[in-house]
Amino acid sequence: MKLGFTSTDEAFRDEIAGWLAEHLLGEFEHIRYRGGPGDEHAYFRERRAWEQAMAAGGWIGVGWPEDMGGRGYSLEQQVIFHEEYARAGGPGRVGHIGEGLVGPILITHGSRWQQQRFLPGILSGEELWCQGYSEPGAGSDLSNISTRAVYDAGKDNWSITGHKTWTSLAHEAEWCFVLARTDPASRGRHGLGFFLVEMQQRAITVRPIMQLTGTSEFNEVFLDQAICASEQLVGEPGQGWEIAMALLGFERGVSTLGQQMMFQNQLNQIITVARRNGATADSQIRQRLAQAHIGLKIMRYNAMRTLSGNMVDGSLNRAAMISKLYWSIWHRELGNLAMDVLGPEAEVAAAQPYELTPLQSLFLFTRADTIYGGTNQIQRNIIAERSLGLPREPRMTG
Amino acid sequence: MKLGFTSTDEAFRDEIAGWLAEHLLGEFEHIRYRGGPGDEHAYFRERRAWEQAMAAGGWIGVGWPEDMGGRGYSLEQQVIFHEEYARAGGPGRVGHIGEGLVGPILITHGSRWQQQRFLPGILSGEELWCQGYSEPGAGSDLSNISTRAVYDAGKDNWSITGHKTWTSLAHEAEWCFVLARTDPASRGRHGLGFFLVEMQQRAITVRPIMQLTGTSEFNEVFLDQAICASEQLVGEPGQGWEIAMALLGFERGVSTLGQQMMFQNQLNQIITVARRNGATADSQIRQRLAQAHIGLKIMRYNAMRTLSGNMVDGSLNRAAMISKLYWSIWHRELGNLAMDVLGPEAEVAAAQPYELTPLQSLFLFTRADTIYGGTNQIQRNIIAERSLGLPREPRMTG
Amino acid sequence: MDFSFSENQQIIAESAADYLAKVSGTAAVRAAMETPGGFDVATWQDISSEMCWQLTHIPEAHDGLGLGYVELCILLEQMGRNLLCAPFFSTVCLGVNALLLAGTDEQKHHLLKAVAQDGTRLAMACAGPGRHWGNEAVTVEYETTSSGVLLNGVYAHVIDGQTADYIVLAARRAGTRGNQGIGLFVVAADHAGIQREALPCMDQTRRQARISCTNLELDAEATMRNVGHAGPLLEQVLSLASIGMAAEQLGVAEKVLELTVDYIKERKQFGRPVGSFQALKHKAADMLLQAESARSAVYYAACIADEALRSGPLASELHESASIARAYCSDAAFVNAAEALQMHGGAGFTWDFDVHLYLKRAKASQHYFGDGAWHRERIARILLGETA
Amino acid sequence: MDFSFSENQQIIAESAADYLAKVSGTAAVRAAMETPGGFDVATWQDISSEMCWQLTHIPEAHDGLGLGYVELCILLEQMGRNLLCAPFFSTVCLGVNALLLAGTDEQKHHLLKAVAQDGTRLAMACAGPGRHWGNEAVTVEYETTSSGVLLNGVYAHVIDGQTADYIVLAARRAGTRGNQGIGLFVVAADHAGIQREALPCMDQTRRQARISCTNLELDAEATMRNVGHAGPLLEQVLSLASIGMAAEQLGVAEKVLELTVDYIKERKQFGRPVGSFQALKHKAADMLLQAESARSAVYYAACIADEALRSGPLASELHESASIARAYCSDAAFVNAAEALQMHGGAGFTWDFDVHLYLKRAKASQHYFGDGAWHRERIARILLGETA
Repeated sequence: MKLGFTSTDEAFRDEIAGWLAEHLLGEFEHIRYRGGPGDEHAYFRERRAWEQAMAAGGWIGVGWPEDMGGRGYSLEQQVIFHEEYARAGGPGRVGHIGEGLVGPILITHGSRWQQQRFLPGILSGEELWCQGYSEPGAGSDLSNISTRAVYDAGKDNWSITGHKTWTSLAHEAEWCFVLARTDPASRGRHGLGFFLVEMQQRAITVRPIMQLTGTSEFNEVFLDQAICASEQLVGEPGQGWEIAMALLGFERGVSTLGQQMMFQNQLNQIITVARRNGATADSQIRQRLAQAHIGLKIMRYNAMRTLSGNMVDGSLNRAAMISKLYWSIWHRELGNLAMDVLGPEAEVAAAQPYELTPLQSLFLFTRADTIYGGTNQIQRNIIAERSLGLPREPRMTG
Repeated sequence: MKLGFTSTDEAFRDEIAGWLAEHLLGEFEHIRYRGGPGDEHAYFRERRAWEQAMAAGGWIGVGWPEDMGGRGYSLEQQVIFHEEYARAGGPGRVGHIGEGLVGPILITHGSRWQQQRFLPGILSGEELWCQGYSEPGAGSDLSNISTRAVYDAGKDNWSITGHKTWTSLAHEAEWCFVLARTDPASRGRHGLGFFLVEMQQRAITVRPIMQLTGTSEFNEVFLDQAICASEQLVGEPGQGWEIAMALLGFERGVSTLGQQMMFQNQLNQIITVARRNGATADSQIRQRLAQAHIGLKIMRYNAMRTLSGNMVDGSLNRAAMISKLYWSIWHRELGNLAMDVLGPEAEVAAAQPYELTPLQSLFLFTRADTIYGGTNQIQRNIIAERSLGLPREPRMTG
Repeated sequence: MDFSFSENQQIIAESAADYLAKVSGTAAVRAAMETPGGFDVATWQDISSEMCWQLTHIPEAHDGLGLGYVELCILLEQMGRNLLCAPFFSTVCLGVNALLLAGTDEQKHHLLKAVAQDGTRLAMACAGPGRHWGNEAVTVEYETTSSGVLLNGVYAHVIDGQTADYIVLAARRAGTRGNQGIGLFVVAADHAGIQREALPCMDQTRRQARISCTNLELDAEATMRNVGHAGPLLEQVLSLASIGMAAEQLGVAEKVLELTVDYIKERKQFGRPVGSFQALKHKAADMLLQAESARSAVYYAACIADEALRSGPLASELHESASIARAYCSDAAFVNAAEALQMHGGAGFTWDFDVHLYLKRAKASQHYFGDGAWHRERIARILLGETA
Repeated sequence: MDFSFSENQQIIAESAADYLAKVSGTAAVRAAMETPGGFDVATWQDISSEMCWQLTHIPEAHDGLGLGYVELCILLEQMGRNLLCAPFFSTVCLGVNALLLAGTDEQKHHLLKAVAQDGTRLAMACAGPGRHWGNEAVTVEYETTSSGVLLNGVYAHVIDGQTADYIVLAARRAGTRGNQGIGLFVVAADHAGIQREALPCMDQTRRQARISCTNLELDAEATMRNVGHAGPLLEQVLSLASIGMAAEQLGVAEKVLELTVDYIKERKQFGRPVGSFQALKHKAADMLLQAESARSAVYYAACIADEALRSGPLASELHESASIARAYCSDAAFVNAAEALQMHGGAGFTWDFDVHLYLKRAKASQHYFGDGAWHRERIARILLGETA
């Protein structure tokens, strides 16, 4: 066990920090700290341009192996990269699904053709991705997927029909990875396929979901015989579940440290408010601010442990198993704390008709943190069963 | 809705308060505030004598109908009775199971013979009762009772064999009511009988359970062909469950107000400590003391609602449904608060080898409040299913 | 001692529920909350002229119905359940209570009649900018002049301040602090020297305004009782208002539980209603515990409020019972609404489901007239005998 | 940056677990805790002369093993898991740390050697009666005399004070307050002027004593560094001790989870293992979250402790990381032990099951060296830049 970074690492820190200082201004100045969760609808065009600026600087896929077009940076360097990016107020990445999920899964499970076709578009920031997992009838119970994929031997392609939901970026992304049932007779985790589907086709309709914030960054996606060429099926028919689970593993990778820097920025904002309005004199608020600080530090230590226990392959250790449950609860309480630090002021929005302040959005949006990507109830089931080996519930189906 | 009592009620208050002031001294002086939960092993002989002194004063069964030997007091008067008893530091009643549970159930479900045989012994304080519900394999799942009762037509009596546990007073009581299976083929709630069993027989062995406090007020009771005359079966064979449930209803009667006065005495002790050791300067402790006070007040209001909604018949309304869950959580936290108010002092026991202080016993003993009489998990199931009509869990058995 | 509703009280509750189901259903609330004023004028007219709810606890001597605070809380509970958008709370729990406790005979005669007959809307302004409420938070100052008094300063969060016809103003004699030097005044909202700015609110079902007084000149007519020593009166008004808001919060805590139970009975996952899973059942049970306990706290406090308004023997319990009700109900409403949203899964996160409206109301309510910690600290002072 | 155990550290953990399973199983613990001294002398002899655990982080220059605080915490975690009854914590986390930070070369040479070679037992006495710890809680006063110093006063809760051979005493120059005027002294426990009273404890696996000093005369030899200005040194020792206790608490938090998981896999109700019920599964998952997070907090703090002992670049994080670890682990150990007892049902309430032993240790540990709220308030001061 050792803390701190080598001088080489620190040199690298100066490099990325320097690059960001040079580039994150001018046309991009006003999108600093914007576009994070709860704000993903903001400044989309500028953030897409920024994604390409990042690509030009060679800052996309820094953790990917070099033979895949990445820069093969060490874990420490990736950590530093994400830390500095968040520290500089780097805007919410519109390419994060491609870089963080699709890229890694294609690198580990994709065909040579798929790698050559899709990785460059991600690295250049020119092709954005969204994910087609959840369905109205398959929220917590992902294995209940009812979207169907039918193979047409004549055309050698798949025809996909179904209804996906909670898809962010769907109205902007060029591509979507879709979990669909290749075997109509199958149930549960069997008979699923993992498809790479082009969004620009008549057979696909995107409908934004209006959220409690009054904004929309999630969408419903309706597929009505959407076409997917057979070489765009990752792995074999029936392997979909395995691939989907491997992909979820990547969500807990180094990017979590960047997320934590974003959390740190939010906590700092709240502390600034507390200093301004005298909440720092309230011993209850002091306890809660300290609690938030403690929670965030430990979140970071948990992540460091996870990463040190070579997580790069996406395998889960105990510290990783709890990460979603941990951060979602912490973040939700942070949103609540923000309101309570503001006190009566918390009510006052930014503008009519219903434009919320960043802290109000934080409060409302973090209510979803404990829901999407597997509700906390599901998280606890998984932890109890996988990490503690407790018996499964009696299942009615699946 | 109206608060407060009539002048008649207040006159009654003076009467009982006066009687207690006159009698709760001399040989009884040192048992004031003793013998409550966690302390039931203390001064047993004196408390039995006190029970009989109470009887002599006509203070047992005050709420029973007059034709059953009670005094038929109004609800208000019973409330006042229990309040004054606790306020005066009246010792833990050794006859409470007889007066609070057996009496009422015999009045509503007992035969004339059973009423004539058993009510006088309760009213005179000469016959004490204990309860034989729980079994090692039937804790939360009371319907899993495996104790068997076999009828002997020749002798016209029942022979009962089984293993009961968590039976307080078993080593002192003359009588025990036992839930046993009259139909060996039955399962779950069916085929049970409710028996009144004499404790003084060779076929019954009592073994004390040593608790985390180092004391024993609960016992295991082993019945090996214990004999029970057929007229001592309450109701019919197969009615046991119905009777047992009706009896549980009485637990939530007026006596809860007396319990709350005991809680008040405990909270007062803790506040006294806080004043002495300066914990009142700790804003966290202040919040928790206030929380405890608020919780106790609301517990009282809940009870007042329950009683006003004529609970005398033991039927359950919503405020009554939550009462066990509510008070057990409150009381457990009170024990925890007591330790935290004491701080480092909390560790220091009364004497070697392992004599605990009252507040230490409170802390440890209240850990059981959320377990016995149906764990809080069970309480929540019952509330969710009965009060909210949520669907039952899929059951494997029963 | 009887702690159950009388038959009359039952009827009031049921008829209020029926009426509000008609005028304050989801569609009506969502329409009203989008309007500039934040409420539907016709509905308010109907409530004030047909139902006459604002008269509930006003004595008959002042054209009121002469009922009690319990009856008032029964109505407020129903309004909370339905998120009624209307200036009822501000008019009755703040305005009317201020008049009853601190109004001169003249003011009572004149204004209570107006409230009774024309549905005149009242509001009360007390706290300046910052996180506090109560006497210590009064920052607007008054100075005595030859003709009366002159008020200067800002009120930060005035409920329904923008749409009120008359406003009760709390101010302090220049240079005083805490409970000292407090005076109450009542003035027409369109009086010169009063600037009102409507504030956009996260909870669209209840509006607030920022009110500035610049050399606001008031004469004896506007001056309420005990000027310069009205601190205790203000504190009583705020405790009465707190009890009223606790009743609304009770309504919220109960309604979100009902919404949730209905939802989880229907919604299926893993081949069974999600409401059959222990995790959700147990949360629902805890929500019921919160709601039932909130109910007990509210109606006990309501009985005490009656005692206070009629100087009964238990009047001295007003602040304690108000703080008990508020400390408990503020948390109960928020915790239940938050759990409800979680138990609705993704659906609760959408604009179309009502849960978020209740979550926002619950959060906003936590911060009016002192948050939970503030009320617990007040209880601690009472408990430890630290207050006079 | 590498935040995983090295192979050596893995081996230390495993061998410690094996060893303690032998010498500190349930039976051994229950036997030791009934003894007057509270520990088994032979076991202590074996630990100190055979295992030499007390030497873990003592530099080689002082006959120590020269390992780090991480290795020490690995041992402490295992001791917590096994509720080891032994004066290890007092000797190493208090005594040795005090010597390392505040001892004169003479004292280090003399006493560390004694600890190394004869298993000499150390303790530290600092806080007087009351609820506090740290400098502000030092009530014993010293006055300078011609021959040295004279100590008078009482130490309320001295861990293993009754059985220690040498005791480090914290005292303040008569008349000083807070961080001012603190001096540290080390003295043989049987010194005239020291009265020791063993206190019966709720947690029988860790003993404390009350120690009174009556005109206790000490010379220069007994006086430790920076006398009169040793406040910062004392605070550092207490932070190091806090980290050590956090490691024990981590062990408790993990062990009770294991006991519980084993129990609920076996115990059947309603015809299925109770561990298959969601309510219990979810509580177990929360317990794991607590234990894993406690682990992260402890070992990060342990790394910082090394920095502090070696004046590394991150040494200034000592107090913050110690308070983070303690604030989290104190609650984690108690909450997990409390949940464990609940999940054991009636069985957990019996003397025969071990859960209550862990519950008592967890509760006792919450109150040593500042409770959770105290550490959070310290964090708040650091966070808001209110401390120098």
